[in-house]
Amino acid sequence: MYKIIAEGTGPLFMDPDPDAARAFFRTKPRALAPKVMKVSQAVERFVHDGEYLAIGGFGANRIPTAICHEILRQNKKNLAFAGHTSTHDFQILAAGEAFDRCDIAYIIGLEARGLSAHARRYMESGKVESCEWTNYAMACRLKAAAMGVSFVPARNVLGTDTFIRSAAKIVECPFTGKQFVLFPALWPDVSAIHVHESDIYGNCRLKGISIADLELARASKHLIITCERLVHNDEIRSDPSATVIPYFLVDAVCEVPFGSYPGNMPYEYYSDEVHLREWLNVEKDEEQFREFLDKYIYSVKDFTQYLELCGGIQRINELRAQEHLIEVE
Amino acid sequence: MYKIIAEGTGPLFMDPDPDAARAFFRTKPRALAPKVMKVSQAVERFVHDGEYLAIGGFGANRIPTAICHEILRQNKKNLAFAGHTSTHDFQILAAGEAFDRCDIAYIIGLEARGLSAHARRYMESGKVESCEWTNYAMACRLKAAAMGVSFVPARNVLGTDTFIRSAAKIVECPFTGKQFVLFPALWPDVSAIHVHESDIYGNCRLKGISIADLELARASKHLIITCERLVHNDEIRSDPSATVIPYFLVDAVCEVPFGSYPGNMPYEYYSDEVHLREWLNVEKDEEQFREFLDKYIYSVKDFTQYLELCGGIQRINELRAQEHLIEVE
Amino acid sequence: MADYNVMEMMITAAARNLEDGASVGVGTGAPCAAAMLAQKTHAPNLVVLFEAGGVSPQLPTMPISVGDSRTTYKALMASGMCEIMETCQRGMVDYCFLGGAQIDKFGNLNSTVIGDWAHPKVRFPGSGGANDFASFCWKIMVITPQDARRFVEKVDFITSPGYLGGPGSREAAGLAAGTGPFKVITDLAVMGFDEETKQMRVESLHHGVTFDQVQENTSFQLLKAPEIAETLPPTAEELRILREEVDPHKYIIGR
Amino acid sequence: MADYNVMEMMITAAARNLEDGASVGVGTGAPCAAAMLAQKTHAPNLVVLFEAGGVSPQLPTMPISVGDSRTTYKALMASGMCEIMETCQRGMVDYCFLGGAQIDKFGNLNSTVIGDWAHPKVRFPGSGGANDFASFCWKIMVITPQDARRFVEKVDFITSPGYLGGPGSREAAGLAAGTGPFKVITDLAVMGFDEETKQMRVESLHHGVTFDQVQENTSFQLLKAPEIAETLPPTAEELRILREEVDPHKYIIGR
Repeated sequence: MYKIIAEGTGPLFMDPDPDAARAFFRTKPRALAPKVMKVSQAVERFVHDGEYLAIGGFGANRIPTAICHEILRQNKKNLAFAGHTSTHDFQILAAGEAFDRCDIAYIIGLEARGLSAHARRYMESGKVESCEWTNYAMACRLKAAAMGVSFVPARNVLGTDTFIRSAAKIVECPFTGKQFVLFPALWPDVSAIHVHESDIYGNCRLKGISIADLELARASKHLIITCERLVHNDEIRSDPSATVIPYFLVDAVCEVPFGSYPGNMPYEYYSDEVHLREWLNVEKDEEQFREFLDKYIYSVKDFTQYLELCGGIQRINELRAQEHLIEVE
Repeated sequence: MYKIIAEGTGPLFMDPDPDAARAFFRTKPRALAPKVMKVSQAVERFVHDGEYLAIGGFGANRIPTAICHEILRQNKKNLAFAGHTSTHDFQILAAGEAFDRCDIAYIIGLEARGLSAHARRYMESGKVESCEWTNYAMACRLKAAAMGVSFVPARNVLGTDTFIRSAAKIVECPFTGKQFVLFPALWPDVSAIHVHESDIYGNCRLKGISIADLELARASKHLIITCERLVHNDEIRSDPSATVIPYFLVDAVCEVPFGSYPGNMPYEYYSDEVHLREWLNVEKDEEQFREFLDKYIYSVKDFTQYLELCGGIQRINELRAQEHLIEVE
Repeated sequence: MADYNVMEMMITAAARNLEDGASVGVGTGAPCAAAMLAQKTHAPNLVVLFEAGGVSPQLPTMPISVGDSRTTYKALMASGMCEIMETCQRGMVDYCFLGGAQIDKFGNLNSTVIGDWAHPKVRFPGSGGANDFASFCWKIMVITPQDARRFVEKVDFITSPGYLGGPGSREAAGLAAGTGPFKVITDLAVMGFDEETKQMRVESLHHGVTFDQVQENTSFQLLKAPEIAETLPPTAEELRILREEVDPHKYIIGR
Repeated sequence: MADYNVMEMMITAAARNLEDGASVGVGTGAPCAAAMLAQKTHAPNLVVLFEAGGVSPQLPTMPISVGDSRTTYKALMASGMCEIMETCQRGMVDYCFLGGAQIDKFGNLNSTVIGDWAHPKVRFPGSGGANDFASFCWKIMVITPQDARRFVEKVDFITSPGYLGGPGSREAAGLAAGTGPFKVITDLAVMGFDEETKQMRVESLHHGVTFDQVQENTSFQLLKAPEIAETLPPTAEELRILREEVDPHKYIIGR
């Protein structure tokens, strides 16, 4: 009656045991303590070679670009990565060859903009062990972890090669006799999410779509927040309904204005399509791409300097106008 | 390896088959159409004898009191009821003996206020078939339905009589070999939820805790919304991040200011402890209780008249002051 | 007859399949243009959902990403990925639009790899939300150029399920009852699926196109609908709306 | 020694078990008062969660309901039931407070029925969130009056799990490793659980109470801790805070 019907053949990069996760979360501090630090400190302290990393946002929207750059600068290696609706963040991390294992839902592409030549080369190089999922499958894996259980059932991937190359399992439902796929919980070692507002403790607000970030925040063992702006704790307490990530999930808070650049930040600034196009173009030539990375990431001190290189306040102002559909002469 | 370890002995009042639910949802209208109607019309059209009913809110907080009263006035019978964090709403429906099947998580009591004598008599009378759950178990059942799957796993009820008297099943996790309880999906035929604001189509906002109402809204086949106030659709579109229930889940929108009275409505008015105490006191004597119900519900035309009986605007103003912690001389 | 290009033909043909009051999960590009055109013509009550969370925006311009801020401009709700996908999984979403590097006669789609999965000739982005939409929504629509390397006998990798191995396969695999591919709209024709065999069949040919031409650009044997019509070309009014309101910058139709 | 009543003693004893920086799921009444007292004395960083969704409010008065608006007054987050219960299920919540009509030597709690479930002598509210908290939180605390009808050999119905049948039972049933009853605080004593047998044992007696008195009010054999201390009575400062700041209207301590 209740049996395993099929098992995916893909590798499971993380242990889906909720008791192992609980043992970690038992020790995670709950006290309301200030966590503001520099991006470089956050990456130093919470991103370690060999660990499993996930990045919030969707595509190039509301992504913690500064964290991705810093991971390259600090030359982090052998990470496992959640390639979940991952576009520009994936492109950056692939540029640094920071990961060697990848859960794939959507990678390489930048949606309507085209494919990243370098990310594709890297994924075709044989250097990366991978496992196939879907966007919702990865969201389910994070949801299971956020719930504190080892799996969540769904009705996708059934009958496809996506299932065969996943690490999911198909079982018969004991209530209906129907087949469901079970997605194993994923507790990333560390994640980074960019939000609109946070207080110094990590109580966060965001506007617009939340994508899978609320699940991700709850699933992650360590969580780095970058925010457009810090707000006072009194402001958070004045409207607790607006808090979407509570501080006790958060390990580091970094104020990074325009931190989703060159991606889009809803209600703040639109994506810089010119700069993103430059990435895609320059990737076609490996030598040129190395120079480009050196100029924009490796030789750069911090995110502010990167913004200056990309046109500084004037460019940001143009993107702010674009976001608000204002025609500037 | 993967087996059913134990099965609860309780009755399952609703079919947990997601294809049956999908067949219904396929036919549910999606067009943006006005749905404003009177409470009496909403109950006439969407609450039918014998169906499964759920009520939003928690305890006496943010409950759609007007719908509960109207169910009594229209003498609805043989309902099945989701006794999920149900206090004053349960008390009202038990007063009308409107249900004869009950999924129990929390019933009879009014939290710190004490127990409802009549609701207890009714539940001890043998007239109600019941099944035991917990608050989170019921939330999981609604979550499974909201997800469109037939079950959700959890780690509660294990080892207890609560499990034995439930309709849940315990299985071995195919990933970890550990035991999990699976809670079957619950798609109520009809639910009523009270919110702060809705537009005429049913796009809803609320402030303060959401309890299990977001899951309930998505799980319900039919959904009646009562709201403190109608707002224009332009207002909804001006801040889409604030919408928590989209219109296509909603069948009826009833504007009922002070609609959670005598319960608490966060940011609006506090609970009327005097009136709730009167309910608890008068229930001790069955004859007195009949007169009380006749006075406050059966002889009353609508919710506005009920509010007048309870002290009208002056009483409401007192409760508004209490909510905002303002001492009025 | 008005002058129009193949992209305009494809978008128009897609739009006409979206009836008023239906719901559709869309991506960027042609599907989004089709949904917008439908809303501005016969289907003002078409409900548009974006997988990243946007519900019923009043799109001011074409989004570049299915998660960019255009997808929630004056929207009714800005939610999340689970919200959208679970709305689909519950059976509330009628249509979705998909694409892919390969499609077979059962409408199975490949957007993962060309060649062997473990040692791919070409690596593509993977499912994204495609498998999810293809599994959950009632009717799958595909807009794609028609050529023999794309329309193949067997896809190298089934990323997203069509009718899998044929009649009954979706149900046997556990996919929701009554779902599956509905229309495939190309630069040459509109194809549907034979009810008995679940195989792709030509239902209408665009102006000036012959069945043999379509077959030449397809590596499997195409079936024929009982009657093969000429695809109705875009009307002048449809073209005006498409060019002036839906895609004034010609991001999609200009190609 | 300050003058105080048993409720003040119980609340104070409970508060002292909540260390700074811990998290606790509380209900209305004494547990809430204990958490507030702890915050205002030795545990300013105690994280208070209410099952209906409130996180870390600055409680202006005692809530009447665990979901009323006091539970989110100047709170850090107003969330929902799944948010709170899943925070517990993930292992982020250290303590919870429970009550019940019956408790046995293993700390199993009954808040469902007295008598046979199918034909109850008395029907109670049921689990509510009690079973959830008891399953998910690391340490269960119980505040309850001690009498022989309440402290029974075998509860009529296990609503919420204590150590079930004894050592290893929770783990065998699939409950999270390392969880279980921690303290039972009554009007007479503070009890813990023997590590070997998982049975209730007296750890401290309130001023003027003997072990025999506690045993007389208990229907099962109580164990004794290696050393039984006298429960430290409330200090003058604790009483002042409790009476002036935590419960000035004496809703809880006045009874």
